[in-house]
Amino acid sequence: MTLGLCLILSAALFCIGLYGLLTHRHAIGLLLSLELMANATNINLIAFSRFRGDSMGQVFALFSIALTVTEVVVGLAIVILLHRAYRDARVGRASEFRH
Amino acid sequence: MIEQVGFGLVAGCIVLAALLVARAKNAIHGVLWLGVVLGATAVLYVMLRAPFLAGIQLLLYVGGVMTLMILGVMLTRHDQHEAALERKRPWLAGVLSLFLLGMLVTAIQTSPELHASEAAPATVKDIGRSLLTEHVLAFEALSLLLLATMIGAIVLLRRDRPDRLVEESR
Amino acid sequence: MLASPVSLALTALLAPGAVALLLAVATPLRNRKSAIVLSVLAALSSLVAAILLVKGQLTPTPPQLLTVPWLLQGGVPFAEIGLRIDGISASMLLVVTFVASCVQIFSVGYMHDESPPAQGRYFTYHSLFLTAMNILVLAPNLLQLFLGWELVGVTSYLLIGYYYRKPSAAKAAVKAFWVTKFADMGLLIGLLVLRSKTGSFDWDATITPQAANLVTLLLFVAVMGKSAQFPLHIWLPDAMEGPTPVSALLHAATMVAAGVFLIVRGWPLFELAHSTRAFMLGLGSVTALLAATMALFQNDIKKVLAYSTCSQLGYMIAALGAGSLLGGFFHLTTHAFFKALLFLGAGSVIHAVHSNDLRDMGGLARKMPVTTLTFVIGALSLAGLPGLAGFFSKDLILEAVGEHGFSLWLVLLLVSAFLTAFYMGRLLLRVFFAPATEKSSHAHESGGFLLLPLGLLAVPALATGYFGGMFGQLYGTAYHFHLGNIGILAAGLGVLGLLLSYVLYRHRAEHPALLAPLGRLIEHGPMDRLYEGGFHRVALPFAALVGWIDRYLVDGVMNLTGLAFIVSGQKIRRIQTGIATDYVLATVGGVLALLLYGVMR
Amino acid sequence: MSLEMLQPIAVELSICGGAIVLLLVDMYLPDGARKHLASLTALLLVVALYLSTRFDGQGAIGTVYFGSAFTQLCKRLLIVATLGAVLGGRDFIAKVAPRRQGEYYFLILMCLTGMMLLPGARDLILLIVSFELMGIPLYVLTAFVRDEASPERRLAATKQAAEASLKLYLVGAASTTVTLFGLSLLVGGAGSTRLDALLAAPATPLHIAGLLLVLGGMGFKIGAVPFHMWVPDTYQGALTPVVAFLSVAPKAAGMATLMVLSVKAVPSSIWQPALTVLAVVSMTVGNLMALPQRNVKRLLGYSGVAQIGYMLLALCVGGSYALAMLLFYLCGYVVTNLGTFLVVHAVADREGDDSLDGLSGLARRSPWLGLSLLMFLLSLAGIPFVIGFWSKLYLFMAVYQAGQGWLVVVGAVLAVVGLFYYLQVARAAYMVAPAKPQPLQVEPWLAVMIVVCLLLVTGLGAYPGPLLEVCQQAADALLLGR
Repeated sequence: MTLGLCLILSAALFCIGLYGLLTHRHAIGLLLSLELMANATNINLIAFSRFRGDSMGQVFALFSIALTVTEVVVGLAIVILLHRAYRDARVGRASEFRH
Repeated sequence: MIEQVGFGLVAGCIVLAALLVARAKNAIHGVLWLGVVLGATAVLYVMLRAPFLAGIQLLLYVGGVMTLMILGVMLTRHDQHEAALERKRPWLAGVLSLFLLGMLVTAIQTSPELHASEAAPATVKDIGRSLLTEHVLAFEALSLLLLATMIGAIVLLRRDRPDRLVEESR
Repeated sequence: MLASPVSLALTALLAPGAVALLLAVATPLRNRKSAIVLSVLAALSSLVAAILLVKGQLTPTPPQLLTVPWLLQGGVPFAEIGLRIDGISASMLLVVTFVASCVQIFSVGYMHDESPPAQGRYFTYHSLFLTAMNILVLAPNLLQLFLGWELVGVTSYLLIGYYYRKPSAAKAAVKAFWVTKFADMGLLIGLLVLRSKTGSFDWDATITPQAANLVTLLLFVAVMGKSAQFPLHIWLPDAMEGPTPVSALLHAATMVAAGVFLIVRGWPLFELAHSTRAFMLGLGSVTALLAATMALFQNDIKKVLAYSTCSQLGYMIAALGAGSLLGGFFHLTTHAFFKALLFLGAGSVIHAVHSNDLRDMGGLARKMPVTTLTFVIGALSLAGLPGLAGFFSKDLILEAVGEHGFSLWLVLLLVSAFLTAFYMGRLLLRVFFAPATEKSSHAHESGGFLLLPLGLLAVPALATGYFGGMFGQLYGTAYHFHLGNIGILAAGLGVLGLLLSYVLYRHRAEHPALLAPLGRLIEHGPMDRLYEGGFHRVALPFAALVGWIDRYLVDGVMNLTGLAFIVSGQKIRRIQTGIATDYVLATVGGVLALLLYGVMR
Repeated sequence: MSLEMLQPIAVELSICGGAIVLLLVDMYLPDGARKHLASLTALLLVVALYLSTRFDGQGAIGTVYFGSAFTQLCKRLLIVATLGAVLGGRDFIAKVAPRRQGEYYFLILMCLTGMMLLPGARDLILLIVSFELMGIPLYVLTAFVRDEASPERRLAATKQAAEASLKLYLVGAASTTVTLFGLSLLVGGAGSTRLDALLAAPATPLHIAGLLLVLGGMGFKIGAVPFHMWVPDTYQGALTPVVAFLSVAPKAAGMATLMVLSVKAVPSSIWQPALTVLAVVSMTVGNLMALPQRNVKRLLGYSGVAQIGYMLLALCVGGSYALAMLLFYLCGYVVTNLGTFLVVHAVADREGDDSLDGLSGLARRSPWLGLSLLMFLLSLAGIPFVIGFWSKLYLFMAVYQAGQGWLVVVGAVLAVVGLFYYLQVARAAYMVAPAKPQPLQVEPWLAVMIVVCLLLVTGLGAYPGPLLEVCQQAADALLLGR
């Protein structure tokens, strides 16, 4: 187990999340993908923390987790609002404003 | 050696489950696979000598976020049709993601490698001290953020009038 | 001496400024007759101050500067603001305030039928315009001149669009603003270049000839827009949608001349810039000719005068290009008087006939004697009839251009002198001496408010030519009139042009008694067919061709440029699909592009 | 830690303390009295503004925060912007969200706290947490649903709000995630979360990748192309007072942070070319896409994108003078844009029509509103005697003197293009006959705020000297301080 491998794992996770973010049309799917990407960030931080031998990465990861949680909470609330308006959580439905 | 195999297993588990999340057709399945990713990541944290973070991960993510997500799915699901996650443009997304992966891997490969430090792993005490000294300002800001999020989530879904929307009353 | 030059200049600047501000803020005041009274009084007090200023400048005095450091930055002034009083600014101030006063008095009668709030708005804009123009004229440096320049553009926009219920007026206002603003970019960038090359906005800062060429070329782009030089002249004919007094003031006498004034003011720079001046000479001559050609076949009385303005501005630019500072400025002055007179005369006619179209007019000589007399004076002055103001200033220009020998530019200018006389002759005959039409038969002479300014302007249109020496004094250069070969040639061409117009349009004209014998002579001679044939076969097709090019090519290119922006806006707005996931895609695309750049570097 | 040490963030502390008091007061207020929450918020902001003059706000808190003349200027600007949005929207919010006013103002104050922490933050953790503290309330504020009497209209309002905030949220959450990932790379490479450590860290490919990912995230915060896609849609859908706030304060905070990062954390050779491209693309796309717009809020959204492009021009040039001019531009932009949106709010929300037609004949219906709008538009277009002219002149001057003449030409050409759509708005107000002839009534506080903006725009246009001085000091403080 090397730092490089950990970083590649996190990069792969990030890219899979990106793939999901770009393909999903359903708001829940998008939130799940964002979670994957956020998780990749945390893996990076923890890996750096381990290989550098300091606590800084872990502290940052702690904050990162908290930030992601707040994003998800608000995101879910917005999705529910969306569903309330359209009875549908596919984001393509909300396209009244364009061009 | 054991470590290598362990890492391989966990990493494979994470990637596989992540792929299943990204390609999930059913919202509940997606959430459950995300749970697997997050859980496996917690194991990885333990392997990376960060047991405290692993605990947080399990507690906050698997406990909190997963519950929220499932709640979200339930609240936005009305019939079988809408539980299905619609997906589009897989090719474009695939190309872009692989492109990003290529660039990131190149960057990782060409950057100098760090050797594993032999220093003692950071303890909860270290983390706590750091939080309450150097990063106390950010910590306090974070508490404000959590408060704002709470209030925000409430106000988002609250209405001035108790009567229901026309769609819901149908 | 009653007052110091500085306080006089301040009076000239602040009187209309205060009125404009007052009327802009105090709506009740604006909605009554008081707006008119205040505005005219302000213009008149500016005029008095300007007259006293010029009187003071007649004795040689060094330029007086009143500047306050402005825009302090780190304790160092970035620029200065204030007044510069010398012969140039004083005489320009006199021209501006005199014409503005005349036009405002004229407007009292002309706009009489509008509702009180509309009149108030009109006079507020007028006061604002006068303030802006005075800021420009009295500017001690290029920056303040630019401020006035832009503000003048805004008031021009407001005044062209005054008849806002008319869609064509609103469109013309936007077009005028857009074209001139496009050109103003040159001034803005020129300003930046000047500042970074010399460290100040002063026009007499030391500068290398190369830098001077660059700066002046940039400034000249702005001049081309404001002073309607080919191919940026296209807005001026459209600007005739505004009320006629506005055309007289802004689009004939003062605002369009601001470009010429900029060159005069920035002469220390332009003097060094030989390449720019060569370009100016060429472009000015070409504009003079092309615009004169286009004036030939217009049927809208104001459009004839508008093209004529372009043409005369071309003369001024050519004069400055040839290095004759006095020629350019002298013509600016005489032109301001006679062209304002012509426009106001046209306004009086339009007021009487209720039409802009030449074909609706005719026979007004009997019905409107005063208007006719003053209009004829203006027209003959413009045509360069010897003895009138226009003759002297035009002669000065032609002499200057011809100084370095016979050149293409001289030919162009001489031909335009001929054409000028010709189209003015046509205009006179059509409007005043042709048989009366249905519309013009009910016309009657305008009232006192309209006639007084005509009379006031006719005097300088007649006589300014004899004050060349005074202008020379104001400029610190000697001026002696002497009639050279070119002068005689130009005078001859002018008379010839008038005669030719008489030959061609006499059938439609009631013969003035004076010209009757001449008419009989020509009618039976072979000359008639020759002229008519030559004119119909050569001149008219050429004019039509130029008109076509102007309307479809030059205007078309300008419109296309505008259209291209709008169409590309229309096209790229499609990327905004309204679907949130597409927005995420764009964001991710942007991030990937950034990363790709990182990999590439 | 002694209280003395908190002096640099005394203003932020007072604001977030006040916000919590506000929330508590709200719990015990009867429905009818909630209207006064706006006044309470405004009072709090005024007190904060006063405090910012009492405490000089200079000095460091550990290694994570550094207060200076720069942070001082930014904070005051942000407070003024918030004050304008709060008082300007007071009566409207009381009408459309009567029982959610407490939360509304609380969230605005939280957002303000986050924004005010940004310019002084010298630590990545504080930076990102402050960003979220700014961002999360904005997601919620844009999702405020107008309260309507009829169920059909309420549904329409819910749809609007949901769409507006969904777009902001999705682009925003994606950007935050990307930023966080970039930060993880940076922090790992530098071994520290301090900004100066980033500057000192070796420029490995990973480090560069991290910096560029962060730049992408910042692009979202300021709404630069291609991260701008949410801007027009969110502006069109959200409540106008929220948009007035959203279009100035977070942009200013984002721009200030971008300045800090580019000076304190990033070697200029890495960001500069990318910033130049972002600037040119933002100016071009913003101006061109504004041309065909008929909805005023949308049009102003694109106009804001273009304005950000101009500011980025100065940022990619860098240096004390250019940064000072950037700050000056920012101040001008904040007051002008705020004023414009308040006028649009006064007209559009009263008439329920936010298209250009809704503005028709404004000059006749309310001369002073028409005049204000004209002044704001002239300022946005950069015509003399209003502050916007000086902003553009100084900015172009700074860019030209840095030897980037071609950027000035591009900017000037696009400024003329921009003139066209600003004139469209002015034309609607001045040269189109009013659809409804009756005079327009404006609520007193809204009127006051518009007049304040008008005075600032014209006053600073007539005498920009003192503000320039302050901006120059702030820029120097940023460059020379920690």
